[in-house]
Amino acid sequence: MTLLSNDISIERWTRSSRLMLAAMAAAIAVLALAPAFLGAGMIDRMTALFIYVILAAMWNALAGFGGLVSVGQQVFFGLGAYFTIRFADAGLNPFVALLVAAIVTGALSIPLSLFMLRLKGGEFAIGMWVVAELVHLLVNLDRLIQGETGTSLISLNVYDSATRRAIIYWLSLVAMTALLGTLFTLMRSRAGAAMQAIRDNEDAATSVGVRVIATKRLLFVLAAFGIAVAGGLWLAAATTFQPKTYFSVQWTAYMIFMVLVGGIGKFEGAILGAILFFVIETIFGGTGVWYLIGLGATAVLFSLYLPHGLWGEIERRFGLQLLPIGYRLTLPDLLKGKR
Amino acid sequence: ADDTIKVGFISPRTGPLGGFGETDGYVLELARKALAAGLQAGGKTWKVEILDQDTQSDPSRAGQLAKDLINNKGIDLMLVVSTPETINPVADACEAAGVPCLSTVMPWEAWYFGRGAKPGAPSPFKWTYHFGFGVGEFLKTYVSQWNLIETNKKVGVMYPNDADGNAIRAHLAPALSKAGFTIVDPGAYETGTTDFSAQIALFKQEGVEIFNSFPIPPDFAAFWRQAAQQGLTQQIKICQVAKTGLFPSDIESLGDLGVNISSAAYWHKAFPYKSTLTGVSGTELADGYEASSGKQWTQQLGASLSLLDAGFDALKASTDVKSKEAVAKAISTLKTTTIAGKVDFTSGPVANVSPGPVIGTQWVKAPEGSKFALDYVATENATDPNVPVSAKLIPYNG
Amino acid sequence: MSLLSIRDLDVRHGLLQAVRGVSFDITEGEVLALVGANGAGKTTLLRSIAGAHLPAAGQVFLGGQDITAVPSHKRIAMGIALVPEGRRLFSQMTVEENLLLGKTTGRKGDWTIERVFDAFPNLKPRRRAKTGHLSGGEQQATAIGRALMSNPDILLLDEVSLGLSPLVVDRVYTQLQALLSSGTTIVLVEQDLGRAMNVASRVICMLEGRVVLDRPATGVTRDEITNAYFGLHHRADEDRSAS
Amino acid sequence: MINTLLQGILLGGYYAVIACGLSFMFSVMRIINLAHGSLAVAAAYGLWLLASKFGISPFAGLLIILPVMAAFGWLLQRFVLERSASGGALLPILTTFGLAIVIDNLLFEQFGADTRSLAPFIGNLSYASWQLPGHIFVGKLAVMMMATAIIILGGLQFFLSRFALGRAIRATAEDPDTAGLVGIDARRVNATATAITMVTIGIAGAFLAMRATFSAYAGAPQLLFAFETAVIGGAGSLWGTLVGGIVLGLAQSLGAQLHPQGFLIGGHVVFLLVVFLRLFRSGMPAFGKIRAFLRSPA
Amino acid sequence: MQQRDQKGRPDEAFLSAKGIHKRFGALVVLENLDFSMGAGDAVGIVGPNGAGKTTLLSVLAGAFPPTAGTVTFDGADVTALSAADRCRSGLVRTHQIPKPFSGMTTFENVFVAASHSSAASRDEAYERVVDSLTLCGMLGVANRRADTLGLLDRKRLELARALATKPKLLLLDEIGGGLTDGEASELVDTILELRRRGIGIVWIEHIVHILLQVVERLICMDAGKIIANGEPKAVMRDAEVVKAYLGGTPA
Ligand SMILES: Nc1ncnc2c1ncn2[C@@H]1O[C@H](COP(=O)(O)OP(=O)(O)OP(=O)(O)O)[C@@H](O)[C@H]1O
Ligand SMILES: Nc1ncnc2c1ncn2[C@@H]1O[C@H](COP(=O)(O)OP(=O)(O)OP(=O)(O)O)[C@@H](O)[C@H]1O
Ligand SMILES: [Mg+2]
Ligand SMILES: [Mg+2]
Repeated sequence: MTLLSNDISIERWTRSSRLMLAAMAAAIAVLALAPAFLGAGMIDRMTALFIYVILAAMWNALAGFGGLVSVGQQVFFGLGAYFTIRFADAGLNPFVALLVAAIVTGALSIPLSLFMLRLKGGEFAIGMWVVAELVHLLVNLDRLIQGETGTSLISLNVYDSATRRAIIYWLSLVAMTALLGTLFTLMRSRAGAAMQAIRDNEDAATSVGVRVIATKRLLFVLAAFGIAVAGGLWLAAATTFQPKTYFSVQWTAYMIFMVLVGGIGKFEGAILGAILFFVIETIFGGTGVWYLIGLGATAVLFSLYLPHGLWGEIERRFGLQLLPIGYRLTLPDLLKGKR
Repeated sequence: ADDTIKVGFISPRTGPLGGFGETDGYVLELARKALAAGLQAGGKTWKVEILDQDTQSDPSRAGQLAKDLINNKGIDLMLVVSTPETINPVADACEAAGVPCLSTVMPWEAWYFGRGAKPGAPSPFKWTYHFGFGVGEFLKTYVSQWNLIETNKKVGVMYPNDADGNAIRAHLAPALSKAGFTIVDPGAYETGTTDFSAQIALFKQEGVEIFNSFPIPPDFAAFWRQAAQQGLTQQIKICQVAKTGLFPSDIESLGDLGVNISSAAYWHKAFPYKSTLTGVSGTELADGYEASSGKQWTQQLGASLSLLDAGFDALKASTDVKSKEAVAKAISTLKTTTIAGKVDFTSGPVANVSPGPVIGTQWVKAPEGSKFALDYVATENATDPNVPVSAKLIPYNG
Repeated sequence: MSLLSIRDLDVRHGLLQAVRGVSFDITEGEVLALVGANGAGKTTLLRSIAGAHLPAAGQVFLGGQDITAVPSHKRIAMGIALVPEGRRLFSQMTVEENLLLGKTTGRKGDWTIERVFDAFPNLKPRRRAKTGHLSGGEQQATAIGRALMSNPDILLLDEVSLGLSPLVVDRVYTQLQALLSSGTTIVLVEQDLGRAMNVASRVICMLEGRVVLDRPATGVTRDEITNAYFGLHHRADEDRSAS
Repeated sequence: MINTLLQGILLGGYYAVIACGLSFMFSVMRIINLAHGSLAVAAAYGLWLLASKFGISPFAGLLIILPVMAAFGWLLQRFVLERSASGGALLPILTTFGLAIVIDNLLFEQFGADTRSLAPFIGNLSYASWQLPGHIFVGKLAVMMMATAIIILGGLQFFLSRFALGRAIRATAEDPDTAGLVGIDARRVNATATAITMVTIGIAGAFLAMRATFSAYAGAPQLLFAFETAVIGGAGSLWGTLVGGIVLGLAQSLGAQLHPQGFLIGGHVVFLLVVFLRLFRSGMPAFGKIRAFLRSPA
Repeated sequence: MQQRDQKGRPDEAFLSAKGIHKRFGALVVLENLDFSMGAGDAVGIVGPNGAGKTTLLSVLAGAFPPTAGTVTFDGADVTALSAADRCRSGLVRTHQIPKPFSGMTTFENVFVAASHSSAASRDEAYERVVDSLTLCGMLGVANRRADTLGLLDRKRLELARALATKPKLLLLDEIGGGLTDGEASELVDTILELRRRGIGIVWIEHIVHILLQVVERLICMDAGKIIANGEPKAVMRDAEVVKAYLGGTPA
């Protein structure tokens, strides 16, 4: 909290939020040790969970914070995986390839943003989807990929299954922590405030000095990079790259679902949503079609009756804010009355 | 427990590929009946548990399921069937986790090279094995099938840009021209295309009389209707498709255009073999299914059962069913005859692969009074002479 | 007897209560000036009379009939028409189309497009123009015309002169005078006291959602009203009386 | 070459038909309906059911399906879209997205994985054609779709500009709150508009099923084509939709000419090109309107 | 005639716009318009609805480019600069229809402005936010979400946000519209305080008597042209102005 002249002060942290950060740090420390005591199955599932969290957080950053609703984020998921295969095939260690792939994808998203960010609303949402379809088709032209059949990251076969599983798990954990951290710091920075401003009213934001496109680009590129990492990790865990799977709009469907259920525009919401999605999938995933029907129905119901998601509801009910990105002005009593 | 063998069985039961898995319920039922008394292996009787899973036609889900079976259910052997979208992710998961895996029903080239193996180089796969047709079989079948009637030997081909398509284009097309056919290839197309005027124009201009394609059903339907619309079908004497036209529903949805389309079957109820696991014969299997489901038999019945046959033969043959190495070894040396014919891993074109037959067939109008609209008849048997030829090939436009 | 009567009306915007226990009656042919500071609740009150914003408590009676729960589109058929704050025209549609929309409920009466154009001659040449491209004055005229097309018994006018140039304000008020003579009952929200007092037969002043003054226009002085606002400021008044 | 162009244009007729419902809903209720494709497929299944189980010709079947669709549209608006639309522009996207998933999988649950088609039930119409000199074949169904597109779009255009209900719909689209103040029952009007949309979707579904095969999951690609058409044509302007369809159809056919895999690529590339040209030539009022419109949800 | 001799001399022109044209499709809104003012001046703009006042303001502030013409500010040609960059160089506008960041609190609204114009440090930004909130009497609602503010506070917020950007020149669009006399004179006091701080003012307002308390120069626009420009009382008496704008009642 910052104290200003005439003892007006600005608060950014609450006690609960400090506790929360500490708790999260502890949780991550524990998770880091998990491979020591969790079974292979659990480790694989946890890896999936971390990847879901990344996806949710990134889509939430774009739509919830930046007001950029995209139906085409799968393009970065697919590219992350594709470049991983490409670089691995070129002889890079698969895990190095994964990182390089994400960086390349992030870099590609910069020129892409030059065009896409000029689009608004529906145009952007659909435009991104078309871009995803287009990139998918272009990737299919690569002989290595074998069209829709795809190919496999067999260079991973050099690791024995246990080590390989552990490495992927840790990578996912690190990636998730790092991306969430970056996002949080970003949202608490001036840029973060600017992003919310843009979401609320772009013209007004411009006229008070916010460089709109540049600010949006920040989010766009971060999301591209983050989702590309997720794509690479997913590939590492699954080994098989099939363009149809990785460039499927279903990934965006999942992102939307997680964010919507958790609470759009809420940092904690995305995480909560991912965990919920993970649990639902773990429990009902086996029931096939009905599981998917359930997902769809849940999405509909939430959008109708809990549009701010679970976390939004929690915030409203208990005024709880674990990871605040806002500012509170506290006045000395003498000023309070006056207005 | 320790006296139980656990076998995973993954197939697409629902989703766009659901046609392949539609009959698995019945086949698994037969298998479980046969195994009720347990399995004799290494002088011991084992309880057998088959854990069957549905990929919902989703490759990434297929991978997840495989992991789950391996990590949480502790299976001793993985069986997986039908299409690269199902088999490759599962095989990869098994290769990664070191669990023996046996599969069938996809061109083995797409399975082997498609997963990154390099021609000439030693096989990169230690745990995964595949049996069934490949390009070589298609070549034999097509050459014999297409010589059954008089044509100008000009073949218009539509190979999609996927593993099957690329494998076929790379290996089959040249061989066909060696066999005296002129190949007219407009180039790979992307699945999901709904307008083929360009290709159709080319075929008409070249005056092709044979047509050959490896499309997914929707692509073929779109193409074939447009071909009819543009007057191409009138000049086609043989329409030879694979991957689509496997199941009655694909053909029925084409209406009149579907009649007399030729196809190739990796199993037919006329196959003269008995299931090593259940002892049923081809016709018994087909009739049994039609009786219990009221639906027409499909070639998948035999394919899925042959996978179970081969899998359990391997387990029987293995020195120690509980040792993954031993089971993998047993597969790599497996020599048996399933309901779908010979399986022999000792003499494959590449390690981990045992080629199998695929016979020429045709969809014809069913005779009066039969339960179903179409009849699926065997028209040649070059890849497995034991299979009786039941009908003469009819020209498509005849 | 009273044409419209409001009983203990409470209206909320979420947590914030904009109108608190307001009650009053309007009799046929009355011209009521509703004044008060920004945020006093005038717009909210008018909107809830028009049914655009349902109240949290209290009733609205029209000719003795309780219409508290009646939605806005039915109230027009009953003869209540609102000219909303900030015009709210359908900017993608032409002047003529906007006026035609006023006829939706098809109430009997002698207002026709032509008569509106006679009342606001400056609209006639722009009848085919999209209202989005009209100047503020023309927009205001169209908005009033649209309300008139439904032949209302009660016309609610919210800040008709807001953002209009003096010349246009004059024009609008001349038209209003014509209306008054036609005997329509009018509730008028206006910040410019001078103008309000000229046309009104009665003045109600609101403060923070409550009615703090309710008098016949003749029996009240500007100062009483400005006091009621709590915003009295003499320099401002002198300039005003100068103009 | 001429043949290619002709096929491309006729293909455009089909795209125009599947797009016009989307474009109408887009412009009238500001709703980006992601369930559009799935609803069309649902209608297709309805027709298929009538044809295969009760031997009702698809054209007669429409007389049953379209009213059902309309009724469904009414309910959908009343109980789902109305509520979600009140929550801002983002929400309907999410709602309809969920709806699409539900419909697709319910259909799958009902009808399984088999690919279906109405072609067998309309004689040889699906592939019958007139032969023109110079080996040019003009598909009868294609011509029929083009005609339908023109009729539907023209009809809607006329209805919106000439009829009181049409005006009411446009007014409600612009400002439902104020529409109430002029005596329009916004809920009724929107429900009616959705019903109309559903009818067009029903027709789209019929054509989808007549010209090719469909399965429970066939909705998404149709949705994408519809979107491209609507946006190229400038969602909002109905005639634009027809132009959009033709542009898309031509782009795809020409793409296929250039490269066998160029069919879809051609369409997507042209879509993006059009959108960006519009951005940079934004001086043009027509484009300005479209953009203003498309941006309004933001 | 007045036009000529009264125009601010170009050498000391702080803000100047030359030959401004603005078209929306076919509709010509600004026609070959010249405007200039010195540092710290206060200029009022009046004119009939649709005269092009807001459009002129938008062109000056860079909301959209003019169809033709150049804008120079503080000795630099800013025609090509975006609104954001002009704001950072000290040229800021408020909106006729308030545009708050509705999802954020009043404080955050103003903080965005403070931190994205020229604030060096976060604390400096804070100081500036508190200062402009105090000046506009909004401390009391600092933590309220902007979408719960009433019209008056929304207008105040527009002003506060603009102030927080540390402007050299403020472009105000009808911030006095619909205010009561009391509120109006509060507003006047605020603006006069800004003048004392040496901030230049361009103010569009229909309520002339408020305007006259602040500006020393008045411009009257009509149909995209400047029809009168000079000492306020004189402009108010100008026959053309009376005819086009004031109507029967000259000040
Ligand atoms: N984006 C736009 N597209 C088309 N026409 C526009 C646009 N913006 C303004 N106009 C037109 O330009 C003219 C001038 O508008 P402007 O807002 O500058 O007038 P003004 O002087 O501010 O009027 P007021 O005093 O009512 O605010 C008006 O006729 C208006 O309809
Ligand atoms: N849409 C809204 N959401 C939340 N609060 C609102 C809304 N509209 C108005 N209010 C609040 O209700 C109160 C009354 O507003 P209202 O507009 O009725 O006052 P008013 O007298 O019309 O003010 P003005 O003279 O500015 O029009 C104000 O305090 C305002 O903050
Ligand atoms: Mg008001
Ligand atoms: Mg203006």
